[in-house]
Amino acid sequence: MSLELLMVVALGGSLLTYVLGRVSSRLRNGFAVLVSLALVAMVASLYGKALHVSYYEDFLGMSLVLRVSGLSWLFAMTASTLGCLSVVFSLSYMKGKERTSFYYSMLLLVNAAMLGVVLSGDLLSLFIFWEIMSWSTFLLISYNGGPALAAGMKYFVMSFVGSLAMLAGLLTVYGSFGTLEFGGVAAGMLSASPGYILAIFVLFGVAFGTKNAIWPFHAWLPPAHSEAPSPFSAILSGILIKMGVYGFLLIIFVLVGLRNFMALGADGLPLHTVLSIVGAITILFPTFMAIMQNDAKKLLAWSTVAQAGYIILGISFGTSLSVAGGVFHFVNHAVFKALLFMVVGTVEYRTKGVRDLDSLGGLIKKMPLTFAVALIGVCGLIGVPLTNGFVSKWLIYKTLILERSPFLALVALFGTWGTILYSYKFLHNIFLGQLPEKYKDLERAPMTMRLPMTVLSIVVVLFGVLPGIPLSVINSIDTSFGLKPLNVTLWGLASDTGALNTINILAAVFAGLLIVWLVLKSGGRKVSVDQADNYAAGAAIPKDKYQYSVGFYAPLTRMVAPYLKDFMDSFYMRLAGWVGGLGSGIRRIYTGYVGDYAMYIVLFLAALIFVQLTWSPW
Amino acid sequence: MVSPVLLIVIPLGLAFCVPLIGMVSKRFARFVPVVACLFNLVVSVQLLPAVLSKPIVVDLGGFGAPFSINLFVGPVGILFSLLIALAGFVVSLYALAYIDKGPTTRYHTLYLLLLVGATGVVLTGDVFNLFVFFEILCISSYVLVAYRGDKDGVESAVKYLIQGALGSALLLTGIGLLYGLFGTLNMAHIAVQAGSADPIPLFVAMALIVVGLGVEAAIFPLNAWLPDAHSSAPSSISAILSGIAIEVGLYAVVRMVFTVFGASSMLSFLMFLGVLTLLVGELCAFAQSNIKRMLAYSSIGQIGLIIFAIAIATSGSITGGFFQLVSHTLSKALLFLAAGYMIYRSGSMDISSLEGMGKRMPLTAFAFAVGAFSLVGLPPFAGFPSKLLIIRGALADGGALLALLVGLVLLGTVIEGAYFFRVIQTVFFKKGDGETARCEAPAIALVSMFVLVALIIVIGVYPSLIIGVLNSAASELLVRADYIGRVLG
Amino acid sequence: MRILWLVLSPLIALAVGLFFLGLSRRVMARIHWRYGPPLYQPLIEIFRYFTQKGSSHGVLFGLGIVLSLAGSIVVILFLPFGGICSMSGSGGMLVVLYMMLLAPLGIALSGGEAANPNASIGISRKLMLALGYELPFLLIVLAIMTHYDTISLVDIVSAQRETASAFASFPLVLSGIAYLLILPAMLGMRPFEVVHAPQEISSGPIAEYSGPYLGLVTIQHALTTFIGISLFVNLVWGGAGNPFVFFLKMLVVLAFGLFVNAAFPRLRVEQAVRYLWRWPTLIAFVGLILVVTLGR
Amino acid sequence: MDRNQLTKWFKAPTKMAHKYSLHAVYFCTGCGVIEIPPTITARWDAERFGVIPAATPRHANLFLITGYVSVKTLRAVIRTYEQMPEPKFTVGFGSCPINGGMYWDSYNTINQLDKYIPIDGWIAGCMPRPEAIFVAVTHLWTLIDKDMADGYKRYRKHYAQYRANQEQVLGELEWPPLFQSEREG
Repeated sequence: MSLELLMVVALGGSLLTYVLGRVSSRLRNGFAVLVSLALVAMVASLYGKALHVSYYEDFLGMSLVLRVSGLSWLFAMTASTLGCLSVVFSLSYMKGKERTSFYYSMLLLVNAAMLGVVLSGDLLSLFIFWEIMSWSTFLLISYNGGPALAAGMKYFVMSFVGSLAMLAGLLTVYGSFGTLEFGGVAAGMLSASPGYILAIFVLFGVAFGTKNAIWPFHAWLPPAHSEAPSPFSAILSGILIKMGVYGFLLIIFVLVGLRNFMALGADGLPLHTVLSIVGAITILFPTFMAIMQNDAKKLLAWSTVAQAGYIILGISFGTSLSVAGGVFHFVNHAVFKALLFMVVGTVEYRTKGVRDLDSLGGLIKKMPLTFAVALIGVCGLIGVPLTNGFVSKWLIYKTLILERSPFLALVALFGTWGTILYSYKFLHNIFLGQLPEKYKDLERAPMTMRLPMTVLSIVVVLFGVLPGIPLSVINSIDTSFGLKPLNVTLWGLASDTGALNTINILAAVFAGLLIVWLVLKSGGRKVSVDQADNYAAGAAIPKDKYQYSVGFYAPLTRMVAPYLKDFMDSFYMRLAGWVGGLGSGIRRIYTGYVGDYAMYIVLFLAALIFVQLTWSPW
Repeated sequence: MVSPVLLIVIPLGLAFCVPLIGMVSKRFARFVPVVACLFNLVVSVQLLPAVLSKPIVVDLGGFGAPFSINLFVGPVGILFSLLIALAGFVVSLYALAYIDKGPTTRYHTLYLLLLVGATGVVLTGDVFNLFVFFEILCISSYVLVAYRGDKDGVESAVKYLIQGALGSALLLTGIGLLYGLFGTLNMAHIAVQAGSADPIPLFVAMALIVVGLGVEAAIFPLNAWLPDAHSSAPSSISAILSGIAIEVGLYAVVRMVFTVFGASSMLSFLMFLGVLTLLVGELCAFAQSNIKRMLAYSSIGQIGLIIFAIAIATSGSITGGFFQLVSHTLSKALLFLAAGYMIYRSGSMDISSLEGMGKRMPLTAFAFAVGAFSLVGLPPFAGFPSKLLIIRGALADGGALLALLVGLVLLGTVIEGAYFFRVIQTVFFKKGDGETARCEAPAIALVSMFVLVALIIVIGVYPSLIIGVLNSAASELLVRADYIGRVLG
Repeated sequence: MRILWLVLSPLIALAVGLFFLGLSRRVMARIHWRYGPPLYQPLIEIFRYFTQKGSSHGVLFGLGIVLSLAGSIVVILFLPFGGICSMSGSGGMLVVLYMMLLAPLGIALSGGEAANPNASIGISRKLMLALGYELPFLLIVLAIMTHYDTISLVDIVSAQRETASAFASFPLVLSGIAYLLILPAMLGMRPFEVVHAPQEISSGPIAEYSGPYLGLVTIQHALTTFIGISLFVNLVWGGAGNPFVFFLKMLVVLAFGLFVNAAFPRLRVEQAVRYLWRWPTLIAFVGLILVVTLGR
Repeated sequence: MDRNQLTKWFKAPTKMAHKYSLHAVYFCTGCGVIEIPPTITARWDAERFGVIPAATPRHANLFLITGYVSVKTLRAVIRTYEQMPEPKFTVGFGSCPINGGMYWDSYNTINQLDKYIPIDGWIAGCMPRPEAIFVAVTHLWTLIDKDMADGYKRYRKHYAQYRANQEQVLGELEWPPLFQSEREG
């Protein structure tokens, strides 16, 4: 399977989808699903291969290369799978919306660009695909209009700043080493000075950090994720922002090299420590922000930021355990967060666009399967044992404790408790509690929505019970980075200080469940009662007024909110305001009086001559 | 081989034929510019290989240089004449549909004259000849700006006229000074003697000429005419003004500074001026709510970028500058053309009135988006390789000052991205409550736009198509002795 | 032998937990100058609940309790009980921390399904309170894990038994004190009884439980009490060599909790969280810093 | 616990469990509220007998209606009663629930509570003293032993009649009938 063919299928599929959409929407839908499935199959067939193809010999003197390695395979697989599921999910979600051909074609383009990013073998093609990914993402975020416009704008500007920083970085690298291929750059970096490496790292770090929405660059993410169409939010949160993680892995382990990276600032404040502190802030602050949210998608968006913090925390330690944890958490987050966004999408689809946590409730009665997968997703997000999130978080915590960073471990563990708070709010306010009258006749989710969600929830449980499957892939990535391989078993990890064995947990939990279930079954008769048959001090409860969801964590909000200011966001907004103000200020130069204009010309000339006559600088 | 003189003579002749043909049939007269531009395009393409291997010098009147007026068709000249012919051709196609009211014959005459002037400026090797062609260019553009005859148009045309005239006066004074100093008007001949001249009068002459040309080249702070003129001209003329006229002015400045005066000490000043122009242009554009003014200010910014790139004066950066020039011409012409019909349909130049145009005129809106993407420098459009080259050229030096300037340039790019994407959002995604009926631009206008779209994408994906021309253009500018040697023999 | 303990330890925990429930009612009665119910009163009640007809609010209503109780049982398997630990070496303290989530989560899911606002209010308070005590608790646990350099609970206990219990060793004594300060919150006793608050929100999360469901919830309460106290004994009081000593230590801890319970009125949830994030957190924080700095 | 008790535990554990864990819902309509606190606190300490107040009817098996029952509170009384899990026992406390007492001719008090919900025992008096509650509890024990505290069974059996009586006073009820759609099992 050649990489060029893969990219041609990916990019051409996107284009052809649009063309077919002009012909027939049915044909287009089928084709889109087909293309995305084909991509999954093609990427899957690349497993374990190491290819290296130069597909464009001379782009302004630089050659563009595609390659596949263990790391890029994992990212490509995740991207193509999520892309495929998201396309399938869109089939019903986008039904009846306008400009669907555009939507599908952009969705596939984003997918293709992500594949391009992870399969790039040199920094320039990485950048090209990165930019294509950025603008196509922008178009999809803005797709809904209204508040999505501001969100899209914020995304674009921030991501553009990032990618321009990356451009500057990669051209500096080109200037010094004369090549942009990973191998060549890595070879050059071996002998580079620490200051140089730091500068390059910062330039690239801004790009990757912005995409990954780690703390000081997180401001674009919450509005963008909440305003994008839900199937795309799934991709956005699941895989697209993880391109930043890919970038960090790439620069730390492939380009700069772990030893160089760990040595940066080792005498003062080590860079990896800075990165882990940034990761910790990224966990803590957004977690509390998520607790405060009343919009389901915004809540998930903030949660995405917080989870990105775990991944960065894992990567920044650079041990085999922590990197495995970080990478595994990326995979897991992609799975369960995509699942949760799809859940919101389903709810939105059935309730005609309602995602306000204050006005939903009780949907478990109408959409039991959606609730079940949401529960599994939330369990994964929290990291309940036997779901995938547990294993990856366990790896990260264990690293933190073994590396004697109890304060970071504290943040990580405490963040998990925050996660419980907002996840429960998410579940409760949508699915539990009283079903409002207006949703009495809600239908359950359509087949094309249930299918991808079910697949994802199965993956959540599968990776939680048999973490050995993904961990063996991740272990090979670890070894390719030159890290010590982990002792992976199918059921977890065998190691000296505190091993992990999911089979024991599984058996124990199942036995416990079974016993309790039997006890419950044996104990007396039970009647099912209506939700209105509720103790309300003897009163028959009023319909629609007996749901406790508004201000679910009001006391905590009252306590924490005064200290919880997203000052980075307000800083960016103020900055944008300043630029606008500066623009209007400068515009006053053009007064509209032609006399002034003539004066400018003459004055400029006079100044030139005066300066030359006085100081003769030229 | 065809003579490069034809590039000027044929369109000039045709320009004066237009009124004659117009007497017979106005419909027929419309096609004259198309034919003329097509002719120029063909001739330029034919000349291209020969020019690349060896620049062509044509002495008029049979005397050798420096005594005759000569044309110097080097890589730079052929690049510009190709661009002018191409943009002229596309815009004249567009004008077939767009210019349907008013004194159309006069429009076409003036339009051709403008192109003749532009071609003349870029091909001539004589300073005074340059001035003459420059005046042809300027005067026809003054008139064309006022083509609509409305208050706005006339007012800005008059402003443009006053500033342009001032610039021309300065230019002429400068040329006079040069003649006084050297007793010759041949560029190469002046260049030979420039090194040994008295520095102060030489500088004054240079300052006069650069400022005079700088008015047309829209260098900050000499560019005050531009937003008015570009925004109140008919869109086809705006496209030509933005895509061709100011580039030609820029060419003249660059030619003077690099070849004639060899003033390498001025370059760092020009670099700063370029960045300043860029930032001012982008910031003003950011604060605009009128789409054509926004595009006009964006042209200022782009000119600043090109000046910055060329003033770095390394082969890579000049190549980048020329590349940017090409991509700017294509993209900005496309933007004005697309915006022209969107404005025509919505009846207002306000950005907010373009709501829902993505649905009403999908193809035009698509063309607009391609232009904007390219101008912002996103792959895979033509603006990307050019920006890449510029920044690569600037960073290759490795100086901290240049790195800082690159930072400012990138900042300008971010601002540019912000306002272009705001328009794209308005066009495609803002839910307008007005009309929703389809009202696509006429087929011929669409053809012209899509020629540009295709060029932008092809150049963006295969930059090597034009990189050869650009490289030799860069070396023409850098190697001054070569130019002198070619002309003086 | 291990299988036997696997079966036995939840039963022992249940017996001990129920005994503690009865005892605490009795002790509270005596503090109130009352005679009080018999010690086996909780047993009678649980039996009665199981004979009553429960009303279910949906599948999750039952499933949540089952999940919660199963979680508690699994945690008990992971906790050493005076030298007995059925499941050591399957992930250590981190798994315990995580499995302890299941109990409140299960109750929360099931209570949410009950669609009673009182239940929802109670759950929201429970989660906020948990966020409150979890911060000092994590500080304490991390201090202990860092000090003994292991994440295995069995190792922590044996390390304490080899040297001295955390209470008696210098930097960890601060963690011990902090743990003592948050213990009532973890056990859900007054002044941190805001979750159930029978007079205010009709016993909160469990407002809608009846019959067997209520029975399971009571068992769950017993097990939670057991877990909370035994975790304390294991983490900072050095566990014990045999179950009997362990039981005695637990009794002492319970008595402490009961006295606090009898002496204080109920705090509002903000007040509780504010308290928990102030003194216990500060002490635990200082403890952790000392452990980290002195440990090197 | 004497030997007699122990055999009873073996013979009828369910009954014994119900007897010794009477968790009570107090429905204090107006009077009677004063008598409850001494009953459950140090003075009389009802917890000795396993009688404690329950927070919600879902937890309870004893329903204590103290004082007069106005039409408005009747609605709540019925609602509460229906929400208690079976088996459940009711005790009317004071003379008003029995026959209206001093409010017998009031326009908005009901005279006979057992027309609307089944009552297993009465405590007469206006107001009875707390000791009377203990007397009632011991009587209830006897009734439970003899299977005579079967109010909940009567309610099920004659539900149509009870419902009719309720609707006669209260008009249309907001909640659906308790026993129509119920599946036994």
